[in-house]
Amino acid sequence: MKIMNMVNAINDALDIKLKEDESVIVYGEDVGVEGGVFRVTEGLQLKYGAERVFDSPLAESGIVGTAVGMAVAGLRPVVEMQFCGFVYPAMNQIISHASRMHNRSRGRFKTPMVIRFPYGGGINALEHHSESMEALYGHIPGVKVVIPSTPHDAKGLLISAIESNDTVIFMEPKRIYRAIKQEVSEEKFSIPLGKAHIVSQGTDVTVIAYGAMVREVQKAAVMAKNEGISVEIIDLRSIYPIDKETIKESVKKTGRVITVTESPRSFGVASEITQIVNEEVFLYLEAPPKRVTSFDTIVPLPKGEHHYMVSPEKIFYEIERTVKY
Amino acid sequence: MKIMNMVNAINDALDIKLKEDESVIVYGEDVGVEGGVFRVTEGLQLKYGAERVFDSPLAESGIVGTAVGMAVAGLRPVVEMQFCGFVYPAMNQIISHASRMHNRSRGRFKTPMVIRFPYGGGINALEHHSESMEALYGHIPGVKVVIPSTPHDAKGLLISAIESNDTVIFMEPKRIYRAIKQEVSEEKFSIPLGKAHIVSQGTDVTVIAYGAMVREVQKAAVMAKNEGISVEIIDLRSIYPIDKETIKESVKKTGRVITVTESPRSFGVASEITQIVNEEVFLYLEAPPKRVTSFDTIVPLPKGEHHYMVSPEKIFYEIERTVKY
Amino acid sequence: MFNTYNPLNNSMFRIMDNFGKIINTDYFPDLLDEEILKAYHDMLFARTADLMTVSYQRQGRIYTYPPNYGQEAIAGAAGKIIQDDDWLVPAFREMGAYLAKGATLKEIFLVFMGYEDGSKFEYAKNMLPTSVPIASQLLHAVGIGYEIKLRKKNQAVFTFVGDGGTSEGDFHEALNFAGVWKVPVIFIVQNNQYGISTPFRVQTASDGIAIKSIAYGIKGIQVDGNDFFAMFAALKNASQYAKSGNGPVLIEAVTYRKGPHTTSDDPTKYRTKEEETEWDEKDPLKRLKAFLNDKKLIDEKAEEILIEQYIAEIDRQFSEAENYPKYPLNDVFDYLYDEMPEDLKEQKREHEKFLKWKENLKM
Amino acid sequence: MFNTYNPLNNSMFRIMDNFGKIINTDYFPDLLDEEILKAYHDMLFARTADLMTVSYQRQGRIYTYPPNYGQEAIAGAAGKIIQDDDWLVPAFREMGAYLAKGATLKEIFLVFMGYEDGSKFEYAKNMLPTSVPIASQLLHAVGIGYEIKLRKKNQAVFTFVGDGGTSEGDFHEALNFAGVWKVPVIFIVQNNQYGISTPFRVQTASDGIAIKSIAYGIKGIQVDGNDFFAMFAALKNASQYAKSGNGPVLIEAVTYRKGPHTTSDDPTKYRTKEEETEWDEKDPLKRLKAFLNDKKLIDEKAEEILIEQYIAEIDRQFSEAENYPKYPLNDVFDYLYDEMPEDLKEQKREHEKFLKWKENLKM
Ligand SMILES: Cc1ncc(C[n+]2csc(CCOP(=O)(O)OP(=O)(O)O)c2C)c(N)n1
Ligand SMILES: Cc1ncc(C[n+]2csc(CCOP(=O)(O)OP(=O)(O)O)c2C)c(N)n1
Ligand SMILES: [Mg+2]
Ligand SMILES: [Mg+2]
Repeated sequence: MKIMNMVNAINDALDIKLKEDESVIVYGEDVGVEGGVFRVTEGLQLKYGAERVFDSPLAESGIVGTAVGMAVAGLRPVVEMQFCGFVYPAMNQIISHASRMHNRSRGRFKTPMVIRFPYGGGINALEHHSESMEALYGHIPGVKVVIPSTPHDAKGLLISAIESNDTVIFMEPKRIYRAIKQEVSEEKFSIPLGKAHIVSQGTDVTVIAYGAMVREVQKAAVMAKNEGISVEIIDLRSIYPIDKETIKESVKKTGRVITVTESPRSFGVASEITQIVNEEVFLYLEAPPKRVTSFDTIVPLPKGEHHYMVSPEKIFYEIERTVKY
Repeated sequence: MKIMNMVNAINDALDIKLKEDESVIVYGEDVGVEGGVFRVTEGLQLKYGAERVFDSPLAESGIVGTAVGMAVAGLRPVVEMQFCGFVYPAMNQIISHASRMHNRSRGRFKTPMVIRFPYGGGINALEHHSESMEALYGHIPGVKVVIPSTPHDAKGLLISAIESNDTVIFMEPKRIYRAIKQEVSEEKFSIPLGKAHIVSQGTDVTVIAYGAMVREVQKAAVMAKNEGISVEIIDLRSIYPIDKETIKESVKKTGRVITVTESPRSFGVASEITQIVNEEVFLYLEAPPKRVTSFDTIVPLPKGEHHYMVSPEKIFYEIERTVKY
Repeated sequence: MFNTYNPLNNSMFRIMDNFGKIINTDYFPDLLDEEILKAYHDMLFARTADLMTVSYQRQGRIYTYPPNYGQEAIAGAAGKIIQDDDWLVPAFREMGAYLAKGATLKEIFLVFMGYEDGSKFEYAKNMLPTSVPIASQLLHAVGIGYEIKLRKKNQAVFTFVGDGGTSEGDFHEALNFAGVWKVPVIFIVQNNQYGISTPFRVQTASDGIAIKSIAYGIKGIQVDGNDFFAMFAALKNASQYAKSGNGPVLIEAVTYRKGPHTTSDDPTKYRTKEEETEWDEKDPLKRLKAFLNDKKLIDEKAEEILIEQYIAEIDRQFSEAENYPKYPLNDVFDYLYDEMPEDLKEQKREHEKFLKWKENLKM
Repeated sequence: MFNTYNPLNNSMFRIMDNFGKIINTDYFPDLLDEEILKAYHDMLFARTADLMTVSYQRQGRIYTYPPNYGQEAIAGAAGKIIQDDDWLVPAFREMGAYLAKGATLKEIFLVFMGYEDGSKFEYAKNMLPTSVPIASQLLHAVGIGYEIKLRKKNQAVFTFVGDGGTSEGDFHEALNFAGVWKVPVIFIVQNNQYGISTPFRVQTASDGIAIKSIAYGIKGIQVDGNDFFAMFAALKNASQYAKSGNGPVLIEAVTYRKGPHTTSDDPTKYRTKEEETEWDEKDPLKRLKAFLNDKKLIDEKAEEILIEQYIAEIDRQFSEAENYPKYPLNDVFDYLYDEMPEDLKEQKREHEKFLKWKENLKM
C-alpha cells in the first residue's frame, strides 16, 4: 500500500498496463516530455520510450481518429484530451467511429481504447476547462463512460477501462486530482465497469453522485446526520452502463432519492436516474426523486463559479426537503 | 392557403425571410445549385443570387464556424447540415462558440443563426443518416432546439428561429418531409419557440412527442380510443426551452404520462420529462411516467430498422399498461 | 518519381494518352501482357457490376448506391498494388479495390440492401468497412500506419477519399499526423471533379490536390486517374516509398464521375452535356482497351463471352444476397459492445415481451 | 511582395538584422521617426504590462496568464496596421493588438481575475473576445470576412493563431474557405516554436507554416516576427492586398516565446538554456531599440521615466480591476440568451430561495 492522490493512481494504472502489455500506447497533447499539463503521465515516456508514450500534434480529432485506427490494428491506445472543453473537435470520431466500428463491422474490428480527460469545476480555470458533460457521452450508443471519485477507484477503474475491448470515455474529476489522498495497493487490481459503489449505508434517503460530487455529498451527509437523517450514498462510478440494480435496491429501502451532479441541469444524468426509479420502483417512492445540479448555464469564470458549483449546503437543503416531503 | 408538405413549408419560410431581410444568408453543402439533397432550398439561389444562397466546401465545422462569424458581423445565416449524422464535425463550433459567444461577450455579440438538418429514421437511409440526437443539443447551455411535426409548424417555427437572436438548432424529421401535406398560409406567420402544442385533448393519459413521432402517437391514440382510452397528445415543438407549464397542466389532469421518442433510450428527452413531472406534479401521478423510445443501439441499416423504430402498436402497448397500472 | 512529378511543376503524371498510345516509356510498368489483360478484365468486371448494381437499384431491389462508373482505373490499379498484408481503408467509391482485396459482391450488395452483415467483409484481409462520414477514415489509416511502424511490419495502408473530402478538417489532420509520424500510408484522392453537385472549384482555391502535400512535408503527385498505367506506376512507387520507411504519399487521381453521385442524384442539374462528352474521350476502359487492341490482345468475341459470364456471376451473387436470411432482432443488439451490458439485454427482453403481446393482438 | 517572398523560395522576409541594421531597404516602411519611436514605446508598454501581469499572478492576484514576452513586435506591428473599422479576431497571446484596438488593461485583467465582464471589451471596436479553443476563431474571422465582402465594405479581418493551432482541422477549413470565398482576412500565425511543451517539429513535417498557403491557393509569407519593420511591411501589404479584393493572406511570424506557456508552465522541462540564449539575441525590443539608438532617438533617461509612468498606469488599471464589484448571481444567467427562458428564471429563483435558507442556517 502507498499513499496516492488521483494523479498518482492514474499514473500507476498506466504504468502497470504499459509494463505488462506492449500493445498499450499513451499519447496526446503534451503527455510525453512534459507528462501532461496535470502531470498525470509524468515519467512514463522515460520508462517506456517515445514510441509508446508521446506528444501528438495539437488536434483532438486527429488524436481520437488515429486511436481508432491503432485499436483496430491491435493496439490499446489510451489518449488524453487536455481538458473536457477540448473534446468536442473529436466528437465526430467518437460518435461515428469509436462507438460504432465494432457494430459496423459486426464484431470483426474492436476498438479497445480509452479517451481520458480532466473535467469539472472548482479549480479556478478559465472558460472551456470546467464543464461536466458526461450526459452527452452517456447518450452515445456504443461507448462506456466511467468516472472515479477516489484514487483507489481511479486506478482500478482505469485498469478495467484499458482492458475493456470497448471504447471507454474516462472522465477525471480534476478538482480532486490532488485533494484526496488515500492508501492504494501498488499491485495490479481492477474494479468492474458498470457497477456502482455504496459509499455509506443509510435508511432515510439515497443520494447518488459520482466524481468530485461524492465528497460534497459526504459532507452533506454529515450535516444530515446531525439532524438525525440517515443518508445512503451511492457512487455511480459508471455513467454507462448504469447500475440499475444498486439504485433500485437502495431506493426500495429508502423510498427517497436525490441525484447530485455538477453538470447542466436539463437532460442530465439526474433525469435518467429519476426515470429509472420511476420505471423500476415507483410504488416505493415516498417523495419525488430530486436533483441537485448546476444550472443550465455555461460554467462561469472563477469569480462566479461559487454560484454555479453545487455545495454541501445545497445538497443538505434538498435532503432535508426530500425527507420532510 | 396552399397545400404544402414540410419541404415546401421550409422552403417557403426561407423564401419569406430571404425576401424581407437582406441579412439572411443560406448556405451549406449542395444547397445552392442543386437546392439541397432533399430539395429544401430549391429555387432560392436563382431568386436571391449566389452571394446569399450558395454551396459551401464540404466541411461542417467550417460551415458553422463561419456562420458564427457572419452572425457576429450582423448577418443571419441559416446553414444546412446535410444529415443529422454529419453535424458532429461541427460540435466544437456549436458548443464552444455558437452557444457561448453571447455569454462570453456579455451580450455584446449575438449569434442569430439557425443550424438546420434532417434527422431521424424511417427512410431506409444508410448508416449515419438516421439518428435522433436532440438530447445532445438540449443539454448544451446557450442554444435552442426546435423540432416541427407538421408543414404548418415547420414554417412558423423556422420563421421564429430565423428571427431569434440566439442560435437555434432546427431539426427536421425527414421521414415526414413529404409524407404529410396540409394547408399552410402563404403569408408570413410565426410560432413562438419554447411553447408546446396540445394536438388533441384527452383525460386518461398524456402522451408527449415531437417530430415524426407525433403522427405515430396519433395512430396509437386511435387504437386507444377503440379501447375506450382518452389520450391527450402534446407536441413539444421545442426541446429547449422545454414547455414545463403545458406538461404540468396536462399531467395534473391525466395523472399519467408517456414520452415517445425515436432516440436512444438512456439520457434522452423522455427522462427529462419524467424528471419534470416528478418535480412539479408528483402527487398527481397515478402511474410511473414511462418512455417509449428506440434502443440504446445504433440505428440499424434499413433491413433492421423496423426493429428499432417506435411503432404505434408499441405506443399503444405502453398506453394500455400505463392506464391499467 | 515524386521529385520529377512534383505537383509544383504543374505536371500531371501520364503514361498513356487518350488513344491508348504510350507517351511516357520511362515509367511504363513492368507488366506481362496477360497481366495487363487481366487488369483490363478486372476493370471490366467492376464496371459491369457497377452498371448492374445501378439497374438493381432502379428496379427497387437495393437502396441508394454510389456508382464508380468512369473511375475504374484508380481502384483497378490499386487492386493490383495492394498486397494481402496491406491495409485498405476505403471511402465508398472504389469497388474494384474492395473486390481485389477479397470483398465479395454479395457482401457489397448486402450493405446496399440494408444489412450490416455485408460490412464484415470476412474474406478481405485487413480491410475496414465503408466509412460514410467523409474524410474521417483517413485518420484510421494513419493510426493503422502507426501500428505498422511501431511493430516494424512490412505493410502499407491505402486509403481513399474524394475531392470534396479534402475540405474536411480530418483530411488536414490525417495528412499532418502522417507527415509527422512518417507512417506508411498512401492517400488516394479520387478527384472526380464533383462532391455531389458541388464542383471542385468550390471546394478549394488551390491548384489541384496533389499540391497540398507541401503543407504536410510529404510527397505528392498528380496522376491521370483514367490512365491505368500511370495509376499503377504511381501506386507502385508510392508503396515502395512508404514501405521503405520514407513516410506517406498523397496521390491525386484526376478522374470524372461519369454517373450520378448516387442513384438518387440527377447530374443534369449541375453539369453540361459537353463536359460529359469531353470526359467520355478519356474513359479509362476505352483507353486501356485501345492499348490492348494495338497489341492485338483484344478478342471481341471472347470479351462478349466474358461479359456474359460476369453478368451471370454478378446475378448469382445478387440473388444470394437477395436470399439472405431476415434481419433478426438480435443483430440490433449483439455488436454494440464486446460484452452486452445488462441494460441492453433488458431492452431486448422488454421488446420481445412487446412482440409477444403484439402477436396476440393480431390473433 | 508576396511573389518575391514566396515561402517556396525558403526566404524569410526581414528588414532589420539582429543588431538593428537595415538589411532590406526596398521594403523599409514609410514611417516617421516619431512613429517608430511610438511603436517602440507601445511595445515597451506591452512588455511592461506583460511582466507585471506575470508578477501579479505570482502574487496570487490573478489566475493563469499566457505571457507575450518576446513576441511583442508582431502584435505591435499589427496594432499599427489594424484600423478602427477593421476586425480583430484574437487568439490569446497578442496583448499589444488588444491594446491598440482599444481594449483596456483593466478589462484584460478582469478576464484573468475570473470575470466575464472583461471580455466585453466595450471600447474596442470590432474586436471579438479571446478564444480559448485553439484555432476555432479562424473560422469566425472568415465569416466576418464574408460579411465585409458581401456588403462591399472597406475592411479587413486580422486573426491570430499559434504554431500549434495550425494542426487543428479548423485551421485548414478556415484557410480553405477563405481561399474559395476570397475574403479579406489576414491570418497571422505566431510561430513561437512551441505549443505548450510541444516543439514545432512535432506539429508538422512541413517546412514552416507560410508554405501551407499553397494548399489553399492563397498568398503566404514567412516573416521575421521579431523584426518590427518586417512585420509592419508585411501586414501593411497584406492589408492592402486583402482590401483590394484579392483575397486572404497567411503571414507566418517566426518568433519565440521567451516566457512560459502560462504562469503554470515550467519551460526548463522541455527546452535548453542555449536555445533560450540564442533567441535572446533576436529579442524584438532589443533590436528596435538598437535601430533607434543608431538614429540617436533613444533617451535612456526619458525611457526610465516612461517605464515608471507605465508601471503606475498598469498598477492603476490593475487596482481598478481588483476593486471590481463582486460577481452577482444574475451574471451567471443574464447573458445566455437574448431573452431569458422561463426555466432559467426559475432555476435562478430556486437558487435564491436556497440562499435565503442558507442565510438562516447560519444564524
Ligand atoms: C461529414 C460528412 N458530410 C456530408 C456527407 C454527405 N455526403 C456524402 S457524399 C458527399 C460528397 C462527397 O464528395 P467527394 O469527397 O468528392 O467524393 P465523391 O462522392 O465525389 O466520390 C457528401 C457531401 C457525408 N457523408 N459526411
Ligand atoms: C482545442 C484545444 N485543444 C487544446 C487546448 C489546450 N491548449 C491551450 S494553449 C495550447 C498550446 C497552443 O500552442 P500554439 O497554438 O503554438 O500557441 P501558443 O500557446 O504557443 O501561443 C494548448 C494545447 C486548447 N486551448 N484548445
Ligand atoms: Mg468527388
Ligand atoms: Mg506556439
